[in-house]
Amino acid sequence: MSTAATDYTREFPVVEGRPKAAELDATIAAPLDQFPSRVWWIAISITLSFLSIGAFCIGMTLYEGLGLWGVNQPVSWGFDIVNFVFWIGIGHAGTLISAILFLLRQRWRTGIARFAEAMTIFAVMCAGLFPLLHTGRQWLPMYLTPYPNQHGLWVNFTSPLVWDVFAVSTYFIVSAVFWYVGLIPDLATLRDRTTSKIKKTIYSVFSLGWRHSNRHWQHYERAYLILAGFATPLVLSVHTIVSFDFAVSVIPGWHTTVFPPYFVAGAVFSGFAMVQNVLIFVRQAFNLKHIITLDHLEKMNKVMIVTGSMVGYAYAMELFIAWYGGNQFERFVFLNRALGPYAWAYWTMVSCNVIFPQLFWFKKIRRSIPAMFAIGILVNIGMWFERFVIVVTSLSRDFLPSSWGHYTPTLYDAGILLGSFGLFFTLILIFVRVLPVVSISEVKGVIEGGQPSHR
Amino acid sequence: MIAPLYDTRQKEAVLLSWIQGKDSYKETIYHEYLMAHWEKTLFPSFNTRTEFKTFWYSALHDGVITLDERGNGDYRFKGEALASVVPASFQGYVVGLTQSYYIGDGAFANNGWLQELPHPISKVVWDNYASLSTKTAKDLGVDMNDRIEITLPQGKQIVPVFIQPGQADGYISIELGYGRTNAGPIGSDVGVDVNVLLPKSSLTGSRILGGATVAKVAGTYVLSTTQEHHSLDDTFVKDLHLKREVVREGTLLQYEKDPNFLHHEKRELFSIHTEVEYKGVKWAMAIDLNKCIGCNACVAGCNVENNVPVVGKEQVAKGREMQWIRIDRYYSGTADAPVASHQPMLCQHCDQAPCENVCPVVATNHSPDGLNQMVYNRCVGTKYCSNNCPYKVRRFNFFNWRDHVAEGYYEQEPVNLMHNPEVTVRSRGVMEKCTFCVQRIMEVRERAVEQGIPLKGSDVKTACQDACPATAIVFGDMNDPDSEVAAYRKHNLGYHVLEETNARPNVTYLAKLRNIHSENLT
Amino acid sequence: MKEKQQFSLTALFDTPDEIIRAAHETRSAGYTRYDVHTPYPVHGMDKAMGLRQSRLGIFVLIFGLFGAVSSVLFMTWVTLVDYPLVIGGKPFWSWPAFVPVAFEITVLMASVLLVVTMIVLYFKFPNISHPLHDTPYMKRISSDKFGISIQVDDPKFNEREVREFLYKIGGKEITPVYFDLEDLDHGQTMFDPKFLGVLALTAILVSGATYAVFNQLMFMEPFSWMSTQAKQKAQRPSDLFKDGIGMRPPVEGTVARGFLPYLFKGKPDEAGKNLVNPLFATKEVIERGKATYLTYCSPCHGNFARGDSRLRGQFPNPPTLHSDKVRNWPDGSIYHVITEGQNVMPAYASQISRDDRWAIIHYLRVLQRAHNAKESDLK
Amino acid sequence: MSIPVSAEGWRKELPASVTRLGWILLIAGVAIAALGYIVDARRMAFDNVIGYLFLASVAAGSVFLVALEYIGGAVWSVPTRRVNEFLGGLVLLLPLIALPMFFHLHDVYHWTHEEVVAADKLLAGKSPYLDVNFFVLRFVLIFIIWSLFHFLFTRNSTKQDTTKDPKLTTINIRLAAVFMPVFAISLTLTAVDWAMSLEPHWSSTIFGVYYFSGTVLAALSAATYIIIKLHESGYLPKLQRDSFYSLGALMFAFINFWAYIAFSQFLLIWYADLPEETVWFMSRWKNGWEYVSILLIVVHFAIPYFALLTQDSKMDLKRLKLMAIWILFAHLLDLYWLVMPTYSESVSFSWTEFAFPILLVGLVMVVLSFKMRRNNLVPVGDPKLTRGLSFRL
Repeated sequence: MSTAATDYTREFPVVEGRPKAAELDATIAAPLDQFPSRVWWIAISITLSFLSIGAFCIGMTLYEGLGLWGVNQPVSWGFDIVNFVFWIGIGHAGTLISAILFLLRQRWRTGIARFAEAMTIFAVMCAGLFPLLHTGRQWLPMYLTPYPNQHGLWVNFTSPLVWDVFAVSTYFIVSAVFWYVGLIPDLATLRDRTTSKIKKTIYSVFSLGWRHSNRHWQHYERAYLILAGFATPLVLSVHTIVSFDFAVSVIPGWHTTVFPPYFVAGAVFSGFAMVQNVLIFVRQAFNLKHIITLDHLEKMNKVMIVTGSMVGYAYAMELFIAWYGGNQFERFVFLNRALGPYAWAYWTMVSCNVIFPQLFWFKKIRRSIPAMFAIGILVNIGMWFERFVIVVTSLSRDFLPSSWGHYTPTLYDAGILLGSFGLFFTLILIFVRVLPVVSISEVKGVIEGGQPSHR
Repeated sequence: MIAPLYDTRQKEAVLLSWIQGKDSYKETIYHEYLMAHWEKTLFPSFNTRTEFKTFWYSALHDGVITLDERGNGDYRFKGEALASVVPASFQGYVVGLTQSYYIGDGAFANNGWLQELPHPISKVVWDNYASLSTKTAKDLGVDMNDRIEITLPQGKQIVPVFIQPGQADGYISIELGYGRTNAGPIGSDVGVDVNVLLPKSSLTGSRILGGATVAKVAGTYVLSTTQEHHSLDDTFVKDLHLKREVVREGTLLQYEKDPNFLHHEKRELFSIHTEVEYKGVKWAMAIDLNKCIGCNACVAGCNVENNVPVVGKEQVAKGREMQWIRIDRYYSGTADAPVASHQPMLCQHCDQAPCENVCPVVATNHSPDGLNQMVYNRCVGTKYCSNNCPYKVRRFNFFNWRDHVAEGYYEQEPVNLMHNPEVTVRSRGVMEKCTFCVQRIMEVRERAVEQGIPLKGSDVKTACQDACPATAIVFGDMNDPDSEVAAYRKHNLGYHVLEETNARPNVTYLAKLRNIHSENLT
Repeated sequence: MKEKQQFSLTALFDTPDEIIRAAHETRSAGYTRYDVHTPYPVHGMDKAMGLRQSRLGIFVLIFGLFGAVSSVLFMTWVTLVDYPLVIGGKPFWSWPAFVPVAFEITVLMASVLLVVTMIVLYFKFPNISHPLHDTPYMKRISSDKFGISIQVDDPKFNEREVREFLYKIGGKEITPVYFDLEDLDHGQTMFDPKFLGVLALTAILVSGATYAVFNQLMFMEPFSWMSTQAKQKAQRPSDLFKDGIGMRPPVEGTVARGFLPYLFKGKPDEAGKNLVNPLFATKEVIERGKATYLTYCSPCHGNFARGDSRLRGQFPNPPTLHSDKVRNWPDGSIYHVITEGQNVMPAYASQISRDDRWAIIHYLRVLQRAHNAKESDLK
Repeated sequence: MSIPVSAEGWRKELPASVTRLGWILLIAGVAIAALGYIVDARRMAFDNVIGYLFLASVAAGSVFLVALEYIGGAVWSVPTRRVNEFLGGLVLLLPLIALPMFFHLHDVYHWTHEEVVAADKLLAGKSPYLDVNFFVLRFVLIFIIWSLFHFLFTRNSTKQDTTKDPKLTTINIRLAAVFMPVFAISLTLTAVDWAMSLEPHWSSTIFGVYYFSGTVLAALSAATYIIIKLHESGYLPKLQRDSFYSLGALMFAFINFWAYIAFSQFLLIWYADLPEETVWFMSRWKNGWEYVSILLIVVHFAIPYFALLTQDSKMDLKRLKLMAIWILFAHLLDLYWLVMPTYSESVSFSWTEFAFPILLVGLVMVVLSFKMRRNNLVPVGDPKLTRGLSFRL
């Protein structure tokens, strides 16, 4: 279909070929039934070793103190918050695909929604790790929640960190619920397929007695729609609140009103890059090329140009208003980003986020697996550096020249970052073995002939 | 003044007991000897009608006695005497050896608080170094943190380089008192010993030594400073402290002509929400930049009063020094003739403190008398407050410093006895900062309550204020119209640092007036 | 052999079009107790079955409003009523800052309670067993077939008629589904010893773990609560000093600022001769003297210094202070007695500050004068 | 499903009465505006700014919606795209509306006063941008860009009516891709130039997005109202509930988006409490403006939010029509709230405010009847049309 002039008169099949519903069951459930391949064992041993490096660094941090990291005065936030924002951003793609595209009736989402949602949950788990770790006394996280205590003290509801606690935990819970609700029919299908008694028990319990009854589907679809309706503002609110962490402050380079939409766009941008990168492997490894098609990947690349351009717009707007606003601190911060000691980070960010994604204007690159993979990686690097630039450059040179400092990350910082990737990919590797990576019931509904021809 | 610890004897007492013979030792031996000596020699010359005991106690109480000593009455400057101190000319580089500002000749080398006081100008801690002018450094081909070997007839030593704007060309100054090998857990092996450069004959004579040869040697040695160094000719960062009105200065002439010259561009400050009203006592501080000499006595005083931990050289290099008050030094002008400005910077106890808003656990909030207070036990250490502080005066315990420095030296007996019992000893993971010496405020308040009299702001003296030799720091109740601090706040030269952040600081600075007109320095 | 009872008659269909038509037919034929099973939601099925729109929306509205209102009320109560604190100079009730939390709670309440409602109300959780489970019929549905199941309890149910009807509308593999009566009755009692045992074990484990974590583990290194302090705390003993006293008295022979030692120790005469009251007898000083007198002196000497307090008789009687002796004493002598004590009277130097002692003397002079008022005073 | 694809089957003129009413309103509006300029030129100039921003919203927003359909590959909006194309034609009339303002720049924009700029360090720093010549140049450039894209989109679209060439769709998709960033920048600059620079000391990085949210709402509402009205009058009989639902859902989404942007801007400025920023909100929270601010929240967010919350309400044509008008009014109120506090410190309302709304309604009617006479109401040649007409959720 990529050869001739595009045919606009008919909708593209979401699933390539004409697979039968039963074949879909077999394909999607295949990884669950087989003994893991050697590649899988190699992969998980790599990710587990990353995870254990991270665990070691975390253990040392708990034992010795935050001094092991590179944070200092004035740069009190470093890799910790950079990673937090990065991972939260990664998570956003999942909710966007599963909720917003659902509301927009984009049928192509069905192939990738389940996987993206799982990534959301795992990314939020990785993200949640960092705010817990970055506090000086990691054994007191409950102080950040309003629970009745003998001090009679509550939390500070005007602090963005408290908003974060609410936002991230709500996001995690709602994403998990959304994900689980989506899984119920598939679990029932697995329950009816499996021959193993143990598996059957587990699936039976978690499928909540689902029997594909239309009297249930009716409520189920309604609930799913409403959940999607809630997940959409929720996902916007989460990164908005994360952006508030910076934007409510008075620090030049942090305090700017465009942060909320800009952060959301950036989050979706990096999230799509990550989903695209991982899906390239998943469709290859599990023979899902007809379900997660090249069209899916191309559409994701298109979303990346859009969100990347939004991010570029925000960069431009920040620069313009920094000049236009005439505030000398703002002007200094932006000049300092571009020319100061962290200029390398700034230009990495600009080139990876704004310049390289422009290559996706070319259809060839949009549909070339190696090219899109490379750009996806670059985008993730760029978005990570965006958070680095925001957090570190603004803090390292703020108001008083006397208190300026330089931030140099330590091996512990790097180790924990590595560990978070280890955790993320370990969870993904486990996920692909124990649950269907593609929503069986949803894909069945969009294959050709899946819906009645007359209504 | 402390009583003997463990089984120790005062050295004077030891000497006396040797003189007076066996079994003559008792703890008060020296005390009695001293009193007897004063009664015999000094007391009669005073010719007072009181008895000796009264004289003795009042001398102890005041700390000084005024002796009737008159010089020869000739106070003219004797230029010719210089010749005996400074030789007419020098060959090669000149090395000037000076006593350390803080650890003296090395006697106080084992005092971490002093080792960690930043040098008033260079802001270097925990080290001595060869201070060179920019041109000399260029001539020698060295840069900051390079090492040079200084050779004099009597010895040679390798010293790290520090480029000091304003230093005379060809002159290398180095502090003495460092490089001790056996000074205790803190003071051993700090810096380099430059005593080796002193000629034996000069131990009491001139310490300005000519004829040195200097050569760059391989390797670097990183000096720790509490303030970053910015090139004076980089237009990007040059004179930022003046552009940002952090330090405000004027000339005497300007002030005489127009006393209100600072405030012509009046900035209107208002809040989008209703502001909190403070009735009753409200604490405030004023710092007169004209009086401040940048000596760091306030820093030392604060350290002692508030149990400020010592963090060590490496941690200072990482930017983790813990001092609650710091003296910021800014240069303006050129590298050859820089103008330095000092500014004590401490928590400004802002009325609309940006740090408070963002603390998720309300560990920092405002007291009814206007203090920005820090609740250590509630603090979980998100460090958000520090990020959002425009003045960056908050300090975070990245480690348990007392345990971390010199193998727990500061936690051991009897060193821990020196900590102020009225002030919490902070552990790792909590944020801390200047409290305006709240323990002293509470003490005065208790006394006022006990006596049933109203609390008077001027009765409270903060530790930095106490320590300041120039009385540059004034503290008190700004709501008391007669108080000194209220007068300072209304002063024509008074200003607040970073007013535009609308934080409403309670520390007022008085702009520095330079008398450059008469010296024609511009 | 378990007793089996028929649940329904089921039929399978191949395509979505067929099942839509079949559902429509079933409804038209007047069956009410039937269900359609499809492996995924088939568009238009609700209409074909004549189902009303799901009511979940109303629940969500209620849950959401509950979340919004309760969170705003809670934050209001916290910041206005329970613990008002000045934070960053912002008003106690900073409503714009409440919006994010209120929004999150609204979403959380609405979406989680929505799912709970759906599961409990419509999926009948936790009672999730159903006769259709584990039937070949369900296995086919789970995969790729569509099915209709007409239940036995339908008022129009008649095995033969239904079978024919299903056949007529194109149903294949028409099979009855049975269920065990026993399965239905298999109830569990609350007092099953096994169940109670598990409960007890859980309780012990949970409370033990809670205790161990929160009262033991969390108070060990490296967790720091700053309860041990590397300093000499007030009123605590010290091992360092031989006398074990942590709060050290000033070293003997030293003089603190503002505290000259009392020079007339044991020399009352000299005190009387040399000491002069440094305070003037102003109203404030006398008031202060009165307050201090009533606190420290009156228990023995009586409110009016007549030596007539309640303590009379328990000790050697405290004397009246209106005796000629005391009246004619110079201030310094009285000061000395207060400072050093006399006979059974202890020293008050550590309780009453120096200024207060002098103030007491002024007050005492007033009392003495009042007791021996001259005629001129009456005017 | 068979669709009549003959061009004639879709071209229908509006009744003459509509055209006549349009002209009457247009002339009445012009007359009131002229009178306003005679009586109180300064006030009228401010109203003119509102009028311009409003028209720019509807016009440029419609071009944006056309581009959005192409780039997003949407099918549901194909049958109604022509309405957006017609409304996009209003960009050509923008200079006419802006023209009177250019003679009164001095009354409206503080930064045009040279003596003020000279005395004000901050304004002097901005003078390279806030410069009358540059201002006009930017206006002209933006006008050219918008007109050009409008012209290209509609030309290709109308050409397709006869040629039925799907390649034209491909070309328009590419054009739309180029248009998006151009539109983002040009709309932002319009917002900065015309609205933000009214208070030249104040700035906010989100301002462009804020105006954008209102722009999309205005364009969408105008189109929605016209589409429903045409549908009810039998011009677009084939439309399904699903298409209206999409319009309603989009409207609902952008109502939320507007509220989100507006609240973000407010919260961030309120929280940091920097006088240079808060001054803007404070001048909108005193002397009666606070009531306008509250009204804006209610009118622009609360009421439309609850009115369009449920699924059914988005398909209820009557309600949708009412809400479309309502939101157009809300956008006008929004612009009034943005612009007028600069004119007067205390809230004031005068008959001159009616001039431009009346004028613009007339203008839209006239332009619409003109366009409908010359164009098909449905893009009969669009390859996506069949899918668009059979669009189901």
